[in-house]
Amino acid sequence: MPSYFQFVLTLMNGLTYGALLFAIASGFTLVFGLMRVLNLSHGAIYLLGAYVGYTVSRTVTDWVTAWLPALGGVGWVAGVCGAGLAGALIALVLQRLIRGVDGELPQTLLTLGLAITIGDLCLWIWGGLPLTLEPPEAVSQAVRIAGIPYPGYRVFVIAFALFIGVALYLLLFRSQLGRIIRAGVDNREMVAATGVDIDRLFLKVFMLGGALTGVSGAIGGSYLAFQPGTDFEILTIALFVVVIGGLGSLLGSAVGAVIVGLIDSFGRAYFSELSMFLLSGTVILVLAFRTQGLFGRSVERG
Amino acid sequence: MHTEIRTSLNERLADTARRGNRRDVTTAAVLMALAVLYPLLGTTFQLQLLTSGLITGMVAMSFSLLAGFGGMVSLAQMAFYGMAAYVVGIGGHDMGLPALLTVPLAVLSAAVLAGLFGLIAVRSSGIYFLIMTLALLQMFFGVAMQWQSVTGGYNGVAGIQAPEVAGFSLGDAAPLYLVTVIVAAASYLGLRWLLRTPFGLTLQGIRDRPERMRALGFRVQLHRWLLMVLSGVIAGLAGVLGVYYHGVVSPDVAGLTASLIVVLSALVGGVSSLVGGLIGGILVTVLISVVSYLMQQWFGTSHYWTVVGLIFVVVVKNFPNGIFGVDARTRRVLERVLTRWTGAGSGDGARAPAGNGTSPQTR
Amino acid sequence: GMALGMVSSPLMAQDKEPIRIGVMASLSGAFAQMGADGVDGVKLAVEEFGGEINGRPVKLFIEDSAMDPSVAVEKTRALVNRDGAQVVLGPLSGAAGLAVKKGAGEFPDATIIVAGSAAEDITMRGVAPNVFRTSYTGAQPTFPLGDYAYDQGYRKVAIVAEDYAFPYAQVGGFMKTFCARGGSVPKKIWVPIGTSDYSSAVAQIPPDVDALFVALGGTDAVNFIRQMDDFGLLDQMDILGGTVTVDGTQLASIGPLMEGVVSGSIMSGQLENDAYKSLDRKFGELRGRPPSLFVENYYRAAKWALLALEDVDGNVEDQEALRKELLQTSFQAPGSFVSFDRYHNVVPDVYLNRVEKVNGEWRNVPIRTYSRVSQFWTFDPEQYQAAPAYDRDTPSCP
Amino acid sequence: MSALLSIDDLHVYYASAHVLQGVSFEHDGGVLCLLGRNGMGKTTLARSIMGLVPVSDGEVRVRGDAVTNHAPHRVAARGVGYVPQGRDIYPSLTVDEHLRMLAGRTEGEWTMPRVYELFPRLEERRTVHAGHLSGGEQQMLAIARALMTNPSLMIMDEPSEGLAPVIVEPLIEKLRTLAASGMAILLIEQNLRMATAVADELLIMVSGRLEARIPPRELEADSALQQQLLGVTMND
Amino acid sequence: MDAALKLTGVSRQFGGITAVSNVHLDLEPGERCALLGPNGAGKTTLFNLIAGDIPPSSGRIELFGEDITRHPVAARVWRGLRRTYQKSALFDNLSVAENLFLGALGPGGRGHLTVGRSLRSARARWAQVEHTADMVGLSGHLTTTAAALSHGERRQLEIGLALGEDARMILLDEPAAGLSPEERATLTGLLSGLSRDCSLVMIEHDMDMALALTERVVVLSDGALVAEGTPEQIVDDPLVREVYLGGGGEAA
Ligand SMILES: Nc1ncnc2c1ncn2[C@@H]1O[C@H](COP(=O)(O)OP(=O)(O)OP(=O)(O)O)[C@@H](O)[C@H]1O
Ligand SMILES: Nc1ncnc2c1ncn2[C@@H]1O[C@H](COP(=O)(O)OP(=O)(O)OP(=O)(O)O)[C@@H](O)[C@H]1O
Ligand SMILES: [Mg+2]
Ligand SMILES: [Mg+2]
Repeated sequence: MPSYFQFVLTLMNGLTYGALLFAIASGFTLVFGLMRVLNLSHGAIYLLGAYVGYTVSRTVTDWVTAWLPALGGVGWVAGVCGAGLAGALIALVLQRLIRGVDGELPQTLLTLGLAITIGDLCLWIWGGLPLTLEPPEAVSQAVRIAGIPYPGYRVFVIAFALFIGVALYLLLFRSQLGRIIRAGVDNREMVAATGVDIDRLFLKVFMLGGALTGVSGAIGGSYLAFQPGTDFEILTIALFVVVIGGLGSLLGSAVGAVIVGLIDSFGRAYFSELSMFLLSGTVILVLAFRTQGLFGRSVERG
Repeated sequence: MHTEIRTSLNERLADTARRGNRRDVTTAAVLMALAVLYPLLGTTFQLQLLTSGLITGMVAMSFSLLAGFGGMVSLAQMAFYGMAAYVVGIGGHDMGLPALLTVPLAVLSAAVLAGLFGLIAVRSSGIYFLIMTLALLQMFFGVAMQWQSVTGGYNGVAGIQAPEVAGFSLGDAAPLYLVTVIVAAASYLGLRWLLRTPFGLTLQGIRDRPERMRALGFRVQLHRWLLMVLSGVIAGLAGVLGVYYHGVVSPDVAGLTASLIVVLSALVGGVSSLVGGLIGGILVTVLISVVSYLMQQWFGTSHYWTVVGLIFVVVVKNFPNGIFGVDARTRRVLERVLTRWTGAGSGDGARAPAGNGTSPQTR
Repeated sequence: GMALGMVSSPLMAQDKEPIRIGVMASLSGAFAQMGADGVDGVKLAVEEFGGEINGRPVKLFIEDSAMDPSVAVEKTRALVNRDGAQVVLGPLSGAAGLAVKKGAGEFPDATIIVAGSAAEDITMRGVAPNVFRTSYTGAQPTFPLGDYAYDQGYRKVAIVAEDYAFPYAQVGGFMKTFCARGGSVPKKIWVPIGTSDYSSAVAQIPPDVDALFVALGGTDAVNFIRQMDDFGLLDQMDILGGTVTVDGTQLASIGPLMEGVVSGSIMSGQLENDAYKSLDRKFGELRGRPPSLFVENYYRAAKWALLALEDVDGNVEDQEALRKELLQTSFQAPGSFVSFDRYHNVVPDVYLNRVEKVNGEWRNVPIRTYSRVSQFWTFDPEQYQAAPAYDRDTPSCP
Repeated sequence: MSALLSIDDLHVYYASAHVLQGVSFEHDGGVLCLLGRNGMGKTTLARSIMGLVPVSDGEVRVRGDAVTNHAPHRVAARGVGYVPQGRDIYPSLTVDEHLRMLAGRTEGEWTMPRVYELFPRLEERRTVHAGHLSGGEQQMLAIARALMTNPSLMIMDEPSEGLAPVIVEPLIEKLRTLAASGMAILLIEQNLRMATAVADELLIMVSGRLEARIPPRELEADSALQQQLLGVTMND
Repeated sequence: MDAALKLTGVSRQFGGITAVSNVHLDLEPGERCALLGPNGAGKTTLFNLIAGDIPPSSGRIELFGEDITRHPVAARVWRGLRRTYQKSALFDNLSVAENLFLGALGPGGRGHLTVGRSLRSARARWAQVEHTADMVGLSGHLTTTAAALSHGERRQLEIGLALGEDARMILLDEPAAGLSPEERATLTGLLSGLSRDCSLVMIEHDMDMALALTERVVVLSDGALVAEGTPEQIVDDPLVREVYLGGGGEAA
């Protein structure tokens, strides 16, 4: 019985962790797809989102509960929105910085400089204590899965990730806007030459990616504590997810996220001595056999 | 019609070789003079800071070698550094072997590790290669951390004694500084020579268009692999110096900050230039040291990373290709001037003419 | 340019020449808060002495050791060679402390007072003349906890701890005493440092153990405890904590969940002595929360150094005398009355603290005090040092 | 009434290379064909009209409004269509998506069915990623894409490159009808047969300057002129 | 004597479509052959199969009597096979001279490492570079970075990359595309002057040039070989007129 319990729990944990990773990675993929730049400040935006979400949700909760205690959950929602806003703003700053700087490496270095600064500023502003947001009761009720009680918030995270996935899929692959975005990724100049203000559009999508990352920070920060250093952990794992799945592929990110989530979860549960190697080992193994990740493919003829 | 240019090609080769040689000799002489004179001028701490910067610079140079000339942005360089450092630590400190044995062994091990990593990694390219090396670095970190009986785990190997060279202990600041300058200069000149042979051009071709190189009959994978081993040797040399400098090696060598500093150094110097890596290493090391000191002294705060990060942003905005990286426009102007003067183009083999870092498309 | 220009060469001792004290703590990354607390502690101690000893101003130089032994060595050099520090307080992490101790021969003219690093070998298996430790070894505060656990009637205890040297020692200290009395540890769950999702660890805890010994720090402890609660297991299990598991820093964020957790430390959240009350008040004024272990550790180290300096009339240049004086100094630190053993390690009281709510604040309240606990507990020092060092599998009593 | 396109003393540099050295001409309907050897600056002219390379001096006007150095989308919004040299299709979009993306954005005769009618080969390959198309198919797609914007001025940079004769012929027909129905076409061509077949007038560019503006018949008739302007004679 | 190139039942599918289907071809050493066909007929794909960029789904490819169906790209180059690409694939960051140098260095090296080869031994190749640049009309651009070339100049360099002393079989994919009439004339001169030790297969939509340079024409349509013969025979072939030359009438 305990082994059944452990297995189901581990499986569920893998899936919920994978769900959060997907939310994080999809923002990364979106931004990478647009700018062709490794956004190394991705983790920092996540962390900033978490911190801003924390402060906003605290403030609003205090304020709201003074008037209408029943609406305590509003604070958390406000926090998540604040996190999204913060993420979008940073994306805006980043885009302004990158503009006019040519080349992948210099642009990457810019994002790295920004990441370092944001991370340290967070430490400056919020101190080094580990923090978490308080999600509202409504989404925290334990639910029973396969007869096992399971934290409701984690189920909520799965729902959130599914929503993000579907929404992004519809946006990118089933809408006029999506076709233009993908065309712009392939060749910005030509899209502009057919009459589309691609720079404005890209800025918006870029900010959307930032917002998504910020929101992920608040959502993730509601059950995984965050502190200085979380930024680069998240960045590393997002990179792994995205690369396992194949860059620029939404489906790839989803599969990569679930794989990483499951490996992490089962690795820790069943091979704890090796858990340090499992993730990097998976990345190496996948890339050794599929140099473009699982779903990465080239649509350009050699 | 274009006879002047045509006849100049052969001359140009002879000429760049001559000029190059002269420049090499000058560079070497200046470095040597600096090396010999500096202990008379500098304080112990300055020497130590410069040593540390040069060691970082060597790793950065090995990074630039791969990134600038091979288009392979590798985060694994600190693993090669660490490998050599651990071999010196374990062999010299734990097992008591003489430095004469451990040092070559250490560099060899770094090369072997680079070769092993290379076997797996050279097949991928671009960001996949980058992430692959990140994963390999983490593997190295994991082994250093987990294989406690050999590596000492989290604590690593501490108290490593530096050997004596010609009666001077490398544990002292000045002798170690001198040796570091010599090793760094020798590595630089060696690489510079190597990259001016057709090998250098071959690498750049592979960087820009591996498919086409294959279609021209080159062994692309072999060249990439060899470059990786070479970079491993350089990083390994740095590792030997580093472990004597610090007296300790721990899994942190493969940690985030160490790699971050290497990458920053290389990019600040400019990945398309080898000497950029060396200078970048010194600049970044000194910068971090100075900023953290000043932030404490002036503002009483330890948040120097905020400022360091901002400085990088500003530097990149103004020198996108690093301080020593010549960007495409400057290069074209240079070329024109060169053409006018000598009827020749840029023959500086030690500078990868990558307009945009390693990006193969320029438009 | 600037870096090189601002280095001042060490001058001969003159009147009013400042006493230069270097402080090393991790001020960036995941352990930044602990380091910042430590720096606060040092500043409070210096303030207490009016910022001077025998008319010589005390000048502080603060550096970030970044939890990295190589960096710690470099920063010690910066403090000694650049700033002319004659006393260096720190570093914080085990590996860093070990590296500095083993390389301490390089600094004959400075005294290094380790204020946080818990690696045993800093004061065991070889003593460096210029290295002292005022904090504790990893096992020192958990020897009594094993004793206590057995008294509580626990016979089977499972362990969740981070996979590196400090937790090995904490678990080792606990098991040495617990197993010696007949207890058993059927399962040790080692998790990589910085784990965010503990659900898998939670899933592995054997249901039939009497208690769980948790040796995690910082975010790790917070994540673990929260997730235990998420899975409804927190109420079903007694929890024992390591020294940094239930520090004030954690209590600030998850106090209610920690209620009733008993941990072993050289500090407590509520002590009756005046030194503690004074530190509590001053630090409270500064930061609005009770002093953490790290505040106390660094405060204690600084105060120890300053007391000794006072006794040698501020003549910091005579390092021989300073070190001799240091070794003989004993005083009432906020944690407890402290003195050095002949291995240069502190002999403090160890408290077993339980998390309780005091005046609306979650605090560690001492429930038992073991006075004057040596780094060797009650074992013979020679035998203790000859035994294998703690690791994942040592000791073992399944 | 100002001309549809008028270029006045245009100068363009790449770094310090002076590539366009004072180009001036007007174009107000029909097919104007730009000829010149490789590297003379034809593409640079087209790109500078589109706002894709910065102009250092001079002016580009579309229907009298200056668009010099305007963003490409603003130039395109004035009814300028562009078939770039080297195709520049979007590899990761399917053929269908290329066209659908522009469908309905502009009013005019060109709709997806019309385009497919002109290039039946594209319809056969509508679900294929454009990156997998053959060179000629990509060229058709580039032309089709420009047509889908329903331009009143069409700039075509070597549209016949890589197209089989069996495709070129109907294309010539189509361009003629388009021009007749009012679309102005600026055609850059290396295929002399095509150039002389469709053009109302020829512009000859040599080293960044316009050397001549003549009707095709005049050039065809004068082999000395051919030799002088093009470096070859057409009918040997 | 062995055929220079022998294709036996070569096919290649992409997903559902057959780009090349069951092609048989025999080419004598020194022969000049034009490969014609409408857009999307599979000409470039056939080149890719011969050069080894993609493996055939079925069939067998022999080069100078040796089965090279499974050989890697580079190994074919060492046996004297050269090709150009329809879409120029140049080393954008290198100068024209450096591009050509690599074009001369690679095949000559038989794929060995280029590490040991000093500048001195490379001298001869630089001379060769000058010669090649001259032939393709780029001698005025030796020091220009490839990225700064015009489209047509890139096409010229593309051809330059495939020329070499030891080439025994050159595959040219639309060499005249993008070239101005004058450059076309130069190219025609260059190709007709190539040594007869070297075979030539040329995809070309410029009929004047293709027919003037070759003695044999092969026509591909929908992946299959539909006609073969001398230029005169092909021009008059009604099927070829229908699928390729267009109903219009005169071909040349
Ligand atoms: N990788 C691929 N995936 C899918 N289809 C492909 C691929 N490569 C080629 N094709 C298809 O195979 C067919 C033949 O292409 P190929 O490039 O060989 O034509 P071609 O004869 O060279 O035409 P052109 O004269 O236009 O260059 C085309 O319809 C093309 O779309
Ligand atoms: N990006 C660039 N940077 C620098 N110089 C360039 C660039 N693009 C083109 N040039 C140079 O500008 C000149 C004109 O190029 P352009 O592409 O306009 O020629 P073109 O007439 O279109 O030639 P083609 O018929 O070959 O397409 C050429 O000499 C070319 O070398
Ligand atoms: Mg052109
Ligand atoms: Mg083709």
